[in-house]
Amino acid sequence: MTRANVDPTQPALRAEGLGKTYGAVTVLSDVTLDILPGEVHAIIGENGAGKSTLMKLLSGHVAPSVGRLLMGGSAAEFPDAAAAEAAGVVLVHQEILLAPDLTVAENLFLGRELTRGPMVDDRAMNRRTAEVLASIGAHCHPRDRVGSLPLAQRQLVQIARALLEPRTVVIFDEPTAVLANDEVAALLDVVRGLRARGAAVLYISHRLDEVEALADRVTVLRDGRMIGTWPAAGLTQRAMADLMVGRELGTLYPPKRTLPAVEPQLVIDALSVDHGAVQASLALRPGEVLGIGGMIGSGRTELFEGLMGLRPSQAARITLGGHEVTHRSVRDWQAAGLVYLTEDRKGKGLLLDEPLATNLTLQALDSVHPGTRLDHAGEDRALDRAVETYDIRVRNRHLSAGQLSGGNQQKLLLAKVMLTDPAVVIIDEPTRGIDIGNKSQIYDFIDRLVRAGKAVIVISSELPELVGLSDRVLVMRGGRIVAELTGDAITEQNVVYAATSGEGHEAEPQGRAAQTYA
Amino acid sequence: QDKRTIAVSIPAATHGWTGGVVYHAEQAEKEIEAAFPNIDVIVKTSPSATAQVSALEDLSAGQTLDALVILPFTSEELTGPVEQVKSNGTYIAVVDRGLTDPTIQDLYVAGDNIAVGANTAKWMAEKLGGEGKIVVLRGIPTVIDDERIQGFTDVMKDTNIEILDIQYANWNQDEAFSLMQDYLAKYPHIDAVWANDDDMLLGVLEAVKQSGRTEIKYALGGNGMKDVIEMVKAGDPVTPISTPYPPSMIKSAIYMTAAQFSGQAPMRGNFKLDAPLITPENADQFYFPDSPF
Amino acid sequence: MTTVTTEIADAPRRIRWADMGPFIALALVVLIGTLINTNFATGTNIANVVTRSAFIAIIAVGATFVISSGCLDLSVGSMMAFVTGVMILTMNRLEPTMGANAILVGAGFGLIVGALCGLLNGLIVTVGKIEPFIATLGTMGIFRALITWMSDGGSIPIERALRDPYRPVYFGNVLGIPLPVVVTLAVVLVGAFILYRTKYGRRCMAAGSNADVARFSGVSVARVRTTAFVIQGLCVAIAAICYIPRLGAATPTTGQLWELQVITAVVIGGTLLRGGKGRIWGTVAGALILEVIANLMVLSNMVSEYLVAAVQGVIIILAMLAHRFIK
Amino acid sequence: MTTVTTEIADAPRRIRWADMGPFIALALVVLIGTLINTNFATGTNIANVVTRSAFIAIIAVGATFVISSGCLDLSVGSMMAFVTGVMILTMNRLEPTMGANAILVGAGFGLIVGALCGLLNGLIVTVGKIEPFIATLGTMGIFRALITWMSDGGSIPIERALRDPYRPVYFGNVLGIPLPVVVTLAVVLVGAFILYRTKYGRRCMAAGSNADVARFSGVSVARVRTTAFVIQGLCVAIAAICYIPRLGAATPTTGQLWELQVITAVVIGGTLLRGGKGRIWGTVAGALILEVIANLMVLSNMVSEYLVAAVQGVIIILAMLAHRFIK
Ligand SMILES: Nc1ncnc2c1ncn2[C@@H]1O[C@H](COP(=O)(O)OP(=O)(O)OP(=O)(O)O)[C@@H](O)[C@H]1O
Ligand SMILES: Nc1ncnc2c1ncn2[C@@H]1O[C@H](COP(=O)(O)OP(=O)(O)OP(=O)(O)O)[C@@H](O)[C@H]1O
Ligand SMILES: [Mg+2]
Ligand SMILES: [Mg+2]
Repeated sequence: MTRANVDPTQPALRAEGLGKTYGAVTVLSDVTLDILPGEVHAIIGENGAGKSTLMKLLSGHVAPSVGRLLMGGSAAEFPDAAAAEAAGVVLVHQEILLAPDLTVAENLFLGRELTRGPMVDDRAMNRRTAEVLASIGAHCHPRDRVGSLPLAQRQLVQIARALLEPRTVVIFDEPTAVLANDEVAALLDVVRGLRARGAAVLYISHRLDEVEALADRVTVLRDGRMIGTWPAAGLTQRAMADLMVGRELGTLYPPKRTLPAVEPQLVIDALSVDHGAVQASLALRPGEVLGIGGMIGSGRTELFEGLMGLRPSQAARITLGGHEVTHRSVRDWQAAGLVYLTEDRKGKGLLLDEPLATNLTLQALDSVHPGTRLDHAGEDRALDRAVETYDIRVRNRHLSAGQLSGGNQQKLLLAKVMLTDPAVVIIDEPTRGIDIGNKSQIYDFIDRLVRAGKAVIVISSELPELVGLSDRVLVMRGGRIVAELTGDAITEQNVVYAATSGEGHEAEPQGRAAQTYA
Repeated sequence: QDKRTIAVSIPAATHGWTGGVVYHAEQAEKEIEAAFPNIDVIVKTSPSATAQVSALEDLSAGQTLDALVILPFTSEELTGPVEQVKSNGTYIAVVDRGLTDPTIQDLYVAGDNIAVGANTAKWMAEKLGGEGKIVVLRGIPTVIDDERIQGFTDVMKDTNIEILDIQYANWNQDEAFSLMQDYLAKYPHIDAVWANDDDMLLGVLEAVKQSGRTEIKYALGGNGMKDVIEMVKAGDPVTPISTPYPPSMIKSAIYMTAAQFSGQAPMRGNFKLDAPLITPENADQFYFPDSPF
Repeated sequence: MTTVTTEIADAPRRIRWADMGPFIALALVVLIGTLINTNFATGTNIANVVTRSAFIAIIAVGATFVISSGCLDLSVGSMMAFVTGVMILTMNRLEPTMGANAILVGAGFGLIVGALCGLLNGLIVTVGKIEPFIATLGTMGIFRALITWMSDGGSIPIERALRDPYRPVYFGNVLGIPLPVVVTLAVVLVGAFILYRTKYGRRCMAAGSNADVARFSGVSVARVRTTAFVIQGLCVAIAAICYIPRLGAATPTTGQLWELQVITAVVIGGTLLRGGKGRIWGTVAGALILEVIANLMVLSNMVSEYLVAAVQGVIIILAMLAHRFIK
Repeated sequence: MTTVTTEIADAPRRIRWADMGPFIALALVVLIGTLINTNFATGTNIANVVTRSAFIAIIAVGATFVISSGCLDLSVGSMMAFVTGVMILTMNRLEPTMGANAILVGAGFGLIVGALCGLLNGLIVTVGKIEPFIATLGTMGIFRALITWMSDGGSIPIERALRDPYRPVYFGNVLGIPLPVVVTLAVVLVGAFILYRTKYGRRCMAAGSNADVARFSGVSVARVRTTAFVIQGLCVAIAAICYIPRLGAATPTTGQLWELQVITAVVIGGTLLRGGKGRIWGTVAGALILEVIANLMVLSNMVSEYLVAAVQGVIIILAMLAHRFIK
């Protein structure tokens, strides 16, 4: 597609009176929206506001209950996602949707394989895949099996899949939630490139800095309704947040605490994890938030999954509360008061087909149900408490976990892990997909935990969060812990520098990342 | 004249011989119902002992049976259930395998599986002059198979004939073919083969033919399958005999039972079918070109 | 805002039509049976059919656990034959010294053997990490060979002296309800309690629904699955205890192809073959459907004996289709 | 940048040890065979074993498609018997007018019947939306009943006049390679080409790996799966064509329990039973492993005839374990 035959005043895609109801529940009503070619149009709103639902309606993944779509002035109907793609509208999902057993290239070209005669042309597809991957800054190989890739790489593969062909409308639903800084920066460049080529881009993100840096116009959704559309130029991040939430927001991060000088609660000595971490050592004190920074693929998730016994690993010595830990399984750790919250809520966190209460109590079955029988009343009470504490927006307690919005799933996952009443919590990407209004609630919650003498490890790819929350930061690179930052040394620049500099790494990503958050 | 019901319970047609049983039972049903309008014959097949017990319950639950003709899967398992049926005054005719309590049987048409094995063994031992090496294929692990093998090995014990090997081929032509190929690979010299059943014999012959081995003097089966009797009639040098174990014994039993009700001929007692050798001379008596078996 | 969201709508649980499928299919089959054959709806016939379905139903309750937890057990039919054989041999051995008490001791021993057989399957699958289909196909061969070997290819009958005292276990009744039906009910109630009302049941479903999520939630998937196989083994042993007085012997063909019937009953009952959803009562309906169809085949004279299997196949497919359309 | 990435794209494919599992297991079994029995490694024996494994191997190639696409087919054994029966009847009917050409026409007709049987399975599964396990269990009963009915429970032999011209198809050879082996090779090569080198193969794996993803990528999962069943039907018909000259008849026992052997071969070969990954060459290794084990059971004198099935079960489990450890 070239810019020449695009009329910038004629909407590439127009929604008229779009609405969606599930049973008796209306999750989206009366949305009328123009998406112009050559603009980046951001959609913001709280968790459960209906953003993902709207995107699914626009891209043929879900059929609207009322309303219609127009493309280039004439009515468009998408019976399924493939039809929408054929018309030039593509959605990059909030959740990963790829075939795990196929390679990266096979996934990218699924349904539109290149052929030479009767044969698929793997050479050409691999080459083209490598180009697209490089253009968005992904580091995986066209022949890698998707199931073996880390979450962030899978997200990049999804993005690459959407960008393989020229598109009229590209919709990104929280594309950066699982990405770290350098990937984010590369992706923002890609989005700008799309805009420059005249594509219409719809962009959902809870990282308002990205929205500010990128968007031409901003549409705000609240409780399934459209609040309005504004040009981005006049909107500050704070103004956007206020529009989303409908009230004034306080400060995001709690004030830093003073650390008591006590013996460490958790000591890890030389833990190595297969295909992950190398000889990692760390100590965690009660009352402390320890941040773990690093780029994607630096082995942060692997290190802690190894610690939990979820991956093959070897350690010289690990102690918890002064006692050596010899047998490491999630169950044993939990009994000793340590829990880990996964970054992959869909694959490893929640049973998507099961009801909320079942998910909530799965990890804490023994404490929620002290007797032999399941205590359904107690379970319902626990759900009520969790809904209140974590502000989970659900309209019906019989929904299955998969029917919650992404952010609300994340809150449910947090509630599930916290139900075990742990003394040490390891949270991998605590606010992934959570809206700005709720973020501070989760930060406060972590603050309260450590003030009560518990200890928290936060693994985060979101630099402001890492810096704003941590008392101490360890930075990983290539599976090793390469830096420890304390006090005033905890800055975004220092984290980025430690995560990227050194042998084997070119300095370029650092520059780009620093630039994004400057 | 009141209506009489004869129920016939037999194994399902899972291999050649039971297929023959089903065929003859259905023939008998047609013929008798045509000949005696007051007699209703119901033929039911069952794939297992458990299913056969169920079928007996089903048949006797809704109606009073005047007679039951049964070819039991196994003696032990069916004795109790048949006794149950008898307690309603039903006339019981048992075919092939006798019940463990013979007093239940009003009529018993017996096949003699031990004789099938023993007669074949005697003939083979005599022809081989009491010397030689042979291999044996057996069927599905059941009483019939067990009795035949027992009859055969008991006779062979008193000779100098060495049984090189006995393995299961499940009364299946294919498995018999494979097994015979393997026997041939394993033993450089085999004087004779006994396949315990004509279905398996066909597989054996094919394997021998393919191997081109000529030292095998005899390959014998049993049951009197149509194709094998044709070979006997033609004076085949390798398969000059068979032993009858005619599936038509079910038909005989049904006829005898029907005779009971047509009023003229009370039938009680045991009728033992012998297992005489089928030779080129008498083969015509055992040849039924229209039978599927 | 907060008040709105915390007050979760406590909408009454809807009756799920989808879950009624197996019962509707059962009703349909029974209705057809009543229409085409007058002997079908007689008390004795119904009692016979229900009593008989006890074996498959009891084993299928165990299979519901195994399948919900994300596995499959093809060895149940052979295991049934093996356990039956071991029990009869034990009872026969003990009879001279203990008399009728040999039945009790033998049954207890059978339960232990059943549990151990299940444990073997479970360990091969979980510790050996072998696809359940292959692992249990292997043990299916093993159990079948063992019973063939124990019976020398013939049969293992129970002592005459034990027949009469043992008889009521299949042919007796409590307040008019046949004993095997009582046993089945007990097994089903206990099974439903474990699957729906205990922590183990939760973990079982979680393991089948998404093994990774279960692992990350501290559920030992291996232990849960092994336990499911042990439950399966116990159910097989219970079925064997009820089975012996009916036929009085174990043979190498006992329980042949029951694994297919069991799995069919479970799946017709609405349990997902890929795990994560178990329907104990549906399983029982499934077992009854199979038995009623077999019964109708015997009662009606419409099809050639050669074609019985075909008609059964067609009816099963039609029942599943009907069930699908009701959804 | 572009030069760098194209270099990555063309990097040589790494040898994956995990994928070598079935071949290593085969080599192991053959090695053990050679060691424990001197008759094993003789030319005739090897030729026999390899030729015999042709049927299972050919059918298992089709099963690899069905399983990769996320389904299962339990009806292959019965379908094989049914197709064999239909082909023989056709050939016999045509023989008086066409002579030996009846074989060709009959074979062609068999291919059509096989494809239609596969289509039936496919449509029941995809249009009827019935769990493949149940759907094909139903058609398994149907096909088996049809062959029993066609043969009146006896056997359907091929005309004497056709035996000799047809015989070479099983017993003949090309340059010393038995014809069934040549046919197997052809089927495997075509199968591997379709599964690994065509769009259809890609989509088949995608449908098995994640049906939802395939669907929204514009892949018609129903069509892909139906096609897989048709391929399975064609493979069954090809196996039937090679099978007839071997014994010259179809009986109700033809192909009995082959479905289990076929699935075992596929899984031993490294294909995932849950779909998404297919290994055609591994499947062939799996079929050979099964046949070699059966052969060794007969050649060696170590086990009682009663226990053969047990030893086979143990060996299959051990082979899978070995294969696991190699990984
Ligand atoms: N299948 C469904 N059945 C019932 N309710 C549903 C279903 N799918 C989504 N919903 C509801 O629709 C609402 C909007 O969800 P949506 O995923 O669009 O939110 P979102 O704005 O994308 O939120 P987030 O920022 O958390 O991703 C939620 O309350 C969710 O529970
Ligand atoms: N997380 C788990 N994963 C797997 N099995 C479990 C788990 N927790 C308990 N079990 C097992 O489930 C069964 C019932 O669980 P329950 O929690 O009632 O037992 P428990 O007495 O609490 O066990 P424990 O004292 O070992 O925690 C027991 O056999 C127990 O060993
Ligand atoms: Mg969303
Ligand atoms: Mg991570």
